Formats: sequence, structure tokens, C-alpha cells
Amino acid sequence: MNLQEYEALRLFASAGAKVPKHILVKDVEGAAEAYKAIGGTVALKAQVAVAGRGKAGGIVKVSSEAEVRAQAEKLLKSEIKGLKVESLLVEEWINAEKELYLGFTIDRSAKKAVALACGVGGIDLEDLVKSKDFTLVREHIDPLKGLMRYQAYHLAKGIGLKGGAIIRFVDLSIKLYQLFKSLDCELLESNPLALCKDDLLIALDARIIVDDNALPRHSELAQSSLDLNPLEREARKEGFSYVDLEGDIGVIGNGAGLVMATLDTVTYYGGRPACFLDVGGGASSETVEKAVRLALRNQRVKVLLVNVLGGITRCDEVALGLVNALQANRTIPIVVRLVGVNEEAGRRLLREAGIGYYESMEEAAEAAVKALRGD
Amino acid sequence: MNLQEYEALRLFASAGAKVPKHILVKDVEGAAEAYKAIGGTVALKAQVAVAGRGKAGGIVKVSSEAEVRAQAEKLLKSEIKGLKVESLLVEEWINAEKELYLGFTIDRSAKKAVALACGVGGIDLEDLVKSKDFTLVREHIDPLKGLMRYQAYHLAKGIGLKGGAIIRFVDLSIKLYQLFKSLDCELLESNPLALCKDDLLIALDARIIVDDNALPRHSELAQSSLDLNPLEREARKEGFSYVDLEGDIGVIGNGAGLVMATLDTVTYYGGRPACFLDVGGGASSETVEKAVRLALRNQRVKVLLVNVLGGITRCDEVALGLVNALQANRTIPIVVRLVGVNEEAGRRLLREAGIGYYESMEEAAEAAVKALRGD
Amino acid sequence: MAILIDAKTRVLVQGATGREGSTHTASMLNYGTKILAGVTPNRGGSTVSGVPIYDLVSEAVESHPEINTSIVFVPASAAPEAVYEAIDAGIKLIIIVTERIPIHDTINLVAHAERKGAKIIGPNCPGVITPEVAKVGIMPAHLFKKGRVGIVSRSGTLTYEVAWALTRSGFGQSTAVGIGGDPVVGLGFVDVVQMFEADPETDAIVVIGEIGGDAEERLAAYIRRQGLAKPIVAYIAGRSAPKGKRMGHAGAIISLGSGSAEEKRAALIDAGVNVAELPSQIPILLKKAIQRRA
Amino acid sequence: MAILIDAKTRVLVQGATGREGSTHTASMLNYGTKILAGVTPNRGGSTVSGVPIYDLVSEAVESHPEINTSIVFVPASAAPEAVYEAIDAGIKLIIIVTERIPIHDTINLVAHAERKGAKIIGPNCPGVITPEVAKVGIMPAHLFKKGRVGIVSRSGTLTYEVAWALTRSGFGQSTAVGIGGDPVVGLGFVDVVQMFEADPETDAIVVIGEIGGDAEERLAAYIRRQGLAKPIVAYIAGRSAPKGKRMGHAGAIISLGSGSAEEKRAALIDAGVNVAELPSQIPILLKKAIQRRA
Repeated sequence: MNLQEYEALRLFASAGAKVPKHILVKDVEGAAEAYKAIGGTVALKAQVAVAGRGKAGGIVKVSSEAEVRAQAEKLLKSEIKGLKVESLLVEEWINAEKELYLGFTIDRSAKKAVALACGVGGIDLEDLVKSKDFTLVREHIDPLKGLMRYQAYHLAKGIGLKGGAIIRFVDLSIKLYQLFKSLDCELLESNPLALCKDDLLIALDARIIVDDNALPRHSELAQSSLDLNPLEREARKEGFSYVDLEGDIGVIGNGAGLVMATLDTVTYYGGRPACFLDVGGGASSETVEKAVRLALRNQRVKVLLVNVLGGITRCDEVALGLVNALQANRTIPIVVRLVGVNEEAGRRLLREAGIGYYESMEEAAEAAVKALRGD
Repeated sequence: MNLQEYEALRLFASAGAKVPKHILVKDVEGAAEAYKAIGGTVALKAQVAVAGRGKAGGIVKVSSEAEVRAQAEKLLKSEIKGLKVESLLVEEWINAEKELYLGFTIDRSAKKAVALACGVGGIDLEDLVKSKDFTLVREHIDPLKGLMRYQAYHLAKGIGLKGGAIIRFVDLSIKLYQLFKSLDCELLESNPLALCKDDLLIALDARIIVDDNALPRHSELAQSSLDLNPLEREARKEGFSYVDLEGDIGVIGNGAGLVMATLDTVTYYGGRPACFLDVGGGASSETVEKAVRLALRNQRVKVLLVNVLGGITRCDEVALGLVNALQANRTIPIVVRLVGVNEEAGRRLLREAGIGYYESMEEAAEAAVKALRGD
Repeated sequence: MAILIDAKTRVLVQGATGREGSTHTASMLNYGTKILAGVTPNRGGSTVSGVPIYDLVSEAVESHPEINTSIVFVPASAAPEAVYEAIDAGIKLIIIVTERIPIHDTINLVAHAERKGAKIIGPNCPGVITPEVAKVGIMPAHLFKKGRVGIVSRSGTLTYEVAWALTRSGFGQSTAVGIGGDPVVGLGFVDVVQMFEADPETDAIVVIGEIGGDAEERLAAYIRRQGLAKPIVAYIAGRSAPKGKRMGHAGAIISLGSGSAEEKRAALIDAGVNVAELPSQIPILLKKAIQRRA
Repeated sequence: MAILIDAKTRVLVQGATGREGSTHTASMLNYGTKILAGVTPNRGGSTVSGVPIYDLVSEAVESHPEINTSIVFVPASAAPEAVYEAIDAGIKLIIIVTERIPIHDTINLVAHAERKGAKIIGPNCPGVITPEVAKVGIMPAHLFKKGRVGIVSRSGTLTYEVAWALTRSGFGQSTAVGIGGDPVVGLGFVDVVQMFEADPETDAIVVIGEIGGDAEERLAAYIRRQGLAKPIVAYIAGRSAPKGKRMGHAGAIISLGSGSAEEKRAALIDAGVNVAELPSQIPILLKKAIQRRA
């Protein structure tokens, strides 16, 4: 779960990190009030949890109330990378002598958390990782002892800090690592982290992604889901894995790998998937029915492709769910591939409802693409 | 540091363990008030941090205000194992169906913490460890992962618990282990731990010894020292290792092992040491002077034996300290053994002050014993 | 002898009395898997499909010292402790079916297992099957057939899809291993491929990867470095997945600028691995690869 | 070659710029110990007695890859991290002089060292000296003399007392090891006695124990089980110590009904060890024991 920026800033502050003054606002009037409270120069930051927000015009520097009003109005009407801007953060503008990067994430190959630092900030971690222009310094963290001060010290020296800045960087690293660990984060970063005069370090930006699997033990966190669109939010509530895509063939299946392979097969035959929807293992007819209804609410879906290989999942349950969902509401073509446990009973149900089915995933995907073209 | 019982009970309760109602009182009137508040049958418990308090008459069961007054008065005038009773705990009397033992301590050979449980409670751990009559169940705790529930479960089954009692015992064990660890304890025990009806577990007694070396990070703990007599408390304040003994030859030296060996040598020659006083390494003349003054405040000391092998400690500093301390106050014989760094300078100072000295520890100890006998 | 699971495998089921645990205990027994005991705290003394249940792993192992493998169905909140319990009782192969274990917990338990020399498979995995010998997992076994192709996969259903395609093409399987769909798992592609390479009962290897992480790239690097005597075919799911979106599995996400299917395919092809574009091509590529080597 | 410390020992001093650290750096150098570097965070670039100081152990080791031993003077609150740093930098022998390290910290660091195959001596120990070769510790070196008796001790000053008594009696020492006075320490009596037993430059062994714990009983049990080819003499301090009182050292306390000098003496005598009643008897018993074996 991507935390909202203001919540991440609050958590940073409670962990002992310095952050700029900031106020969350939902409208132009609020932005103007917030500006009056903070004064001087401020940043207006669109609250959308996507990387590259700055580059996409989501952060604006302003120095007067009039400017605040004008820019806030513009931002609150905009969409950034497909996500509507519903609120803004009005944040004190900090003059940094240097911008740095400090973050913590999971290194899958090392099977450990890793601390990352860079002497350049404000650039996507993705670009930092790939670029040859900057040195990204890494320290793997032994799960049995946590981040050690000497490791943080090594990061600080590695990104060229000196004297008092090293000590402050070490202290901040230890605090933020503790936050990263205690919140079960997948990612925690400050980018940029401002090095100001007197060696002060101020987190101009705070980004936290909490491991979804750990949310049950973090009831203290507001469940935010700014990185999801409305349909994705609803699907999550229903317990489905659902991802909105940009094509027109809706894909439903059982098992994440199988659904991904189905998307790929559709693409292989020249089609474009409209969504990824995994009903999981052992779905009941009710679950399948819900899934179909959900997919059909995606306006882009022009053909529905259902791919089920029944193992734990029973084909008759799937068929029943499909039939029930489509009974009243069969406005678009549906292509089904149904094999596995109880396949005969399932197929009989489909035949009775006038729904065709295929033996192989490839045939079904190809048929879905053809159905779209009206072949 | 031995925590006071009421403080240990408070910490147990804050960790989620059930404890009886209890009130700490300093006088008879307070005891009577506390009895009125608790009512029924109560235990009056002398607040002295020594093992075997119960056997020594330090715990009395009473059921009326008159009894409370009489017994409280008696207890508050008593001494238990040499320690004056300065306060009492008035504690609700709990009817246990069974008394158990649950404790955590350090197993030096395993280099790990260990959880200990016994199906019999109210008996000194010392006796539990040695007795063949009871089964003491042990689980070593991996420092890298802490006490696991299955280990606690194993303890519970090992001491014969069944059903709901197992689950409560496991929960309590995990909570008390967390307290043990977070407080840096050397020992944490509930003895007896009462198993009451409905499988309730109530800690009738709470004992906590915190690692002295960890006290700097536990400013939340009241610095109690009920296990020390006044001279010992003062010595600790001065930074000396001091232990009161029952003989008449005061022993001062540099280094714990050397002072222990000096006590043994005195004993070997038929003497009885009155105290153990280690001035530590590299003591200045001021430190030595303080040490001598402190030892002389022990009324039992009839002869003072000082044994210094100078390595980091300089013999001239030691000699100067001795001379300064004894200048005005030389009421008893003093025997000195002084060898090592700057020994010539040190011995010259002693000679000038009329203090004799020996080359070997054995000669000095023998001389001290003779001096006592007036030989 | 296949790999990991063979005729000598003696199984403990942790979380045997739960819904999943009891269903799959029955199914595994039905397949012929030798399950000696189950564990669920406070359920000691009962049975599941005739399998005796114990409160503690140590008790199960004491009564059945032949146990050498555990499969874990315990819910995510208690699963890490169940794994520690199995490790501490000396079990050297632990298959974690449980999904939704927090990643920091997995990191800790994998580190602990390494310390103690135990092999972990999963979490969030379908388990391991050595067809017609034993299944320690949740896969629909009728799709698998005894043979000489080893399968290793990050996905569950896709493994079944591929196994079934292989079976229908006449390629039985020596062993199929689901390593799990989480970002951090115990045994990885390289570990399992090494085992298949050394296994006299395996003639060829099929690898089923997906987007996210760099497990496939690490396998490619390993093959480039060490070579591989046996023919190998791979398939990578998620070519049409967008960046930054989690595709069902916790681990299936293109993030920090890496983990795309294209990169993985390129790395594997560069290492000489035959990469299928569709699952159905795997048997065909496999046939060709075997002919080429022969 | 003595044990632990020899002519090939190359030393790093952690906490080299502090009062203790700098004093003993000078004293060790003066004795001929090869100290290559010191570490104190934020003091990198300075020197102590001509020894270059670094901010990090990794930097010191990079500049001086010959470093194979570290001695730690860092204050108790930071000492555990300093030890982890040395372990992680690959140093395999770490001598912790620091006293007052909380016991739970010591438990963790000893476990970590075992995991990484590093030897820990201490904490709260005087260090190790191989007379006339090198001293990595704080002992007054003039009391020691090169020879063929190995000393291992839980106490500092008592070691000096005994070493001096041996020196005066003509028994030089191969190596003297102070294992530290805390309840939990790295190397124990058994570890060090095994090393002396295997060391061709050691002919006889002196063990100096004290009350508290069961290190002496474990040594006795080891000797009963394995036997010992070399003559051995022990002394146990604290026969006149009362129960339940800490005699200076954190570890010197008779508690939980065990750890008395009498029990330790009895166990050692039972194992065939010669136990002295006074430190001054050690050289005499040693002479007898050697004659007996000859």
C-alpha cells in the first residue's frame, strides 16, 4: 500500500526526521489559507502516488497567494498519469545546498533489505539505478541485526558527505530504517533529502510503500489507495487481484500466472487486454459471478475471455457463475476456455446456456481476438 | 539490580500478566488502610530482596484488621537475613488450585537466555534446580528469534498443564519473555505462579533482577537497592565493588580476582575477612584514600590488609592514598603488600609514613592474621 | 530418485486440521504420499484422514522419526513460527504453501533456515510433485505424469497448464517444483536447476518465470557462467503487463526499472536458453532442443 | 607459534583515540606489537602514536589487508556495533577489553560471531599476551616472560599475580589468555585449553578460575571425557565468598545454587587436575606435575 505523502511525512516526523512545514488541502480556498499560514515560497504538490510526479507537472513552486490560487485550481482539475488529483500538499519551500537520495527497499536476490543512498536527489530511483552518471551506494541489512551505524556511516561517506553532515545522515538513516522495519515497508525513501546549511537534513519528500501482507498488523495506518483507480479499489475490496489495462478484451482466469499468460496469448494474437482479473484458487460460483460483473463494469471491455484450468477450482462452479452473471446481462461476446476438474458438468451448463467453450488457451485467445474484430 | 517486589508486580501487570491487588505500605497505619481497601484475607510481605523470604518468616497470612496491625508492627521491626524491613506489601490472598514456577534467566554455558518452568511453585529456584523430586523444564532461547510459542507450549505440556491452561501459560510466557528481554534482565520469575479456577494464571510473586550494566538504558526504573546494606550502597555510589563480610580483616586490592584471592589467603591462614573492596584498575591516590576511609567505616574491621599488584595501577599513587587516609586516622593495624609499577617510590612513601609492607600476598595475609591476634 | 521428493519422503503436515490443511492431506494421501503426522496446537490426539495429529512438531518427530519433510498450511500470522518449529525439530525440507506472509517475516525465516541448513520452498507456492511417486503440495495431480522433464516455476496454475501440455505431448515429468510467487522465497531457480542438472532421472528442464525481480536474469547469468548439460526451455509470463502494477503475485511487479518480461527473455536467450512465446510452444521447443543435443 | 597471538599478528585498535585506547596503543607498540591501524568514527585521518586512524573498519582493512586481529576499547554502549563491524570486515579474532557491556548484547554478539566464524575473547578481559612476541591487551607486560606454560584466566590482576609468580620460579609463558570476567564470554576455558593442548610451544597449562557459573566444571567434564596429555594446574578464587553476592566481576557470583569454589575444586580434582590452594602454590604444583609426567 502506497501511503499518502502527508501521512508519510507525518510518520517521518514521528520517527525523528526533520520535514518541511506542510498542510494538506482539498480545494483552492484551503490552499490559500495554508499559504497564509506558511508564507514565503511554497511548493504545491499533487497528492497522487505515482513515480515521476514532478516531471509530469505535479509539483509547482509558488510565492504569492494569487499564484497559489491559480496553480491550485489548475492542479485540482488535472489528472496525472491517469490518476485524478483530489488533494494538494502545501509545503514550505526549503533551500537545499544539495539534494540527496536515501531509501530502503527489499533486494530479492540477496533476500535482505537494502539501504540505498545517492549524492544526487530528486531523480527517480529507477533512473538512479540504471544511470551510470551517479554512484548509488548500497548496504545490505542483515535481518538478524538490522542496519548498523557503521553501515550508515559508509553510505554517508560513499555519497561524499563530510563532518557534521555524516553524523546527521547516520542518525537519520538509523531512524528511518527503524521506521521501514517497524512499518513492514517494501519501500521507504526520501527523494530528495535536502542537505541545508549547518548540516541540517530535511526530507523534502517522503514515500512509503507498506507490504500489503503486513497490513493486518498495522491497524494504525489509514487505508489509503491513491495508486488505484475506483474499479481497482472495488476489486481489492472483493478480494480479487485486478489490474486495469488499456485494451478491449477483458481477461478473467484462475491463478495469477495463468491470467498473465492469457494476456500474453491475447497480445500474441494481435489483441489488447482490457484487464487482468484473477479469481484465485477454488472460486465458488458466486465469486465467479462477481468477477464477471466487475469486469463488465470496465467500459473498455468489448469481449470477455475467461480462462480456467480447474485443479482446486471446479469447472462446474465456474460455469454456474458465468451462466448466472450473463443471464440478464449478455451484451458483449464471451469466450470461455474451461478444462480440468468436473469439466464435463461445467461444459454441460455452458452448452445449456448457449455459451461456447474451448479446449486450449491459445484457441480461446485467438477466438476472443476474432470476436472483437467481428470475424 | 534487584527490583522491589511492588515495582516488579507493576511491570508484570503492564506487560499483561495478571497480578493480585496489592498496596505498598511503610507503617502499621498504612497497612490497616490497605487491608480495608483489599479486604478478606491478605498476605503481608516484607519488602526485602532476598531469596527464601517466606521460609524466614517474611510472609504472613492475615484475615482481620487487628491481625494486620499486629503482624505489620512485628514485621516492620524485624530484620530478614540481615536486611531491615522498611516496607510491606499488603496483597490480596489468592486461592490457587496449583502453584507453578515460571522464570527466565541466563544460561552461561549455552550463552543464551533460558526459560524455566516447574509444576511446583513457591520453592527456591536453587532448590528446584538441585532437587530430583520435581521436573524443571527448560527451553533455551535463540537470541536471534526470541522465545517461540511452540517452546512455551512445550514448557506448558512439560509441567503437566492441559487445555485452556496451556494457552494461557503460552501467552503469559511470551509476555514475560518480552519483559525479560526489553528490561535487560538477568532473572525474571514468578514464584509461585498460581493456577486458579477457569485456568486463570496469577503471578503471586514477581521477582526481577536487571543487569547492572544495562541500567544506563533503563532510566525508567527507580534505582532500588534493597539487596544492599548502607555501606554497600555508598560504595556503589563511589564506584567501588564492595561486599560486606562477617569477619574482622578488611581487604582492599586492585582487581576482583586478586581481592578474592586475598580473601582466600587470609582464610587459609586462619583469618576471617570483613569486606571485599576492589578499587579497580589505575586507581588514583584519591580513589585509594576514599576506599580506605570506606573500609574503616565498617565497624567489624580490626585490621586492614591492602594488596596491590601494580600494572596499570601505580604503586606511588596507592601509597600516597594510603598515607593520606591514615594520617589522621590510624586506629587499627594496617598491613600492605605493594609491588609493581613505581614500587620503589611507593614503598619510600610508606616507609616515611611508618607503614610496613610485604613482597608477597601470602606474607601480607599471614601478617594481617597475626596482627589481629596481637602477635 | 527425482529431486526433493521421492519414495523416501515422509511428510508432516503443519496446520493439518484447517480447511486447506485437511483437504490437501486427504488429497496427498490419496496420491500415495506417505504422511506420518500432522500438527495443530491444542488438537493433539485427534486425527485427519487417519493421520495422527500432535500439538508440537517435536512430539510428531519423536513419534515418527522418519519424518523428513514438512508442508505448511498454517495461516500467515503463525506460519513463520511454524517454520521455525520445523527447522528446530531438525526437518530439512519445508514447503510453505501459506500465502500473504509479510516479506520481512519471510526474510527472517529464510535467513534462519540458511543458518540451520534447512531448505525452504515457498512461501506462496503449490509445492512439489514427483509424479506417480509422491506429491507434497496442492497441485491437481491428474495433470502430471511420470517422466523425465523437470519443471520449476514461480506460478501455480501456469505450472499445471504447462505440465498438462507436456503430459499430452508425451513428456512426463521427473519432478515439478513451484518455488512460489513472493518477492523473497527459499529455493530459487538456480538452486532447483542445479538439482535437475545433477539428477539422473531428469533429461530436460522447463523453467516458468514471470515479471518482477531478477530470478530469471540470475538463472541466465548462472547458465552463462557454468553451462548446462541438459536441454532447457523457458517461458516468461507477463509480456503485456504494465509497469508498477502488481499482477496477482506479490512478486509479479515491474519496479525500480527492472523485472520486465523482455529483459528476462533477452537474458535467457543470450544464455542459450530456448524461450517459448506461448505456453503451448514449450513441448515443441523441448522436442527440438532434445533432438539438437542428441 | 604459541596460541592466538604470534609473530604474524597484525592488529587493529577500535576506539584507538579514547583515553584507554590511546594509552594502550602506545604500550602495545612499545612491546613490539604490530598495530597497523586504529578506528574511531569522525577521527579518520589523524594518528595515535603514529598509527593511522580511520573512520571505518572497512577502510582500515582495505588500506591494511594484513590486519587479522582487533582489540576493542570502545565504550560499552557502542562496543557491540564495533564488534559487528570488525566481524563483517572479516576479522577473525576480536579481543574485547570493554567492560560493562549488557549481557543480552554479549549474547547477541557472541551468537553473531559464531555464525560468521569469528573468535571473540572477552568482553571485560585483559587480552592476550605471547611474551616477548606481542601483547594484544592491557596487562603489565614486564611481569611476563617467554616460556612454555600456557595461562588461561577469568581474572585480570590475578593473572598478573600468577604470571609473575611463574616468571620468578623460572616458568616463562607461551601465551596468557584472559577470557574475561563476565557471565557470558566468547572463548571459554575448554576452547583455550584445547588450543594449548595442540600447541607445540606449550608444555603445561595453568587455569585460573573463580566462583560463578560452571566454566570450571565444564572444563573438568571435558578433561574427564577427553583426557589431557599436558600437565595442568588450576586455582579457583573465591573460596571465602558468600552466596548471592557479586564479587567485583559481573560473573563472579554464587547463584541458583551453583558456582561455589568448593564445587569447582572438587570437579577439577575429580578430573585429575592439580588444584592449588593459594596462587603461590601454582609453580610448586606445576613443577611436581611436570616431574610426574616426565
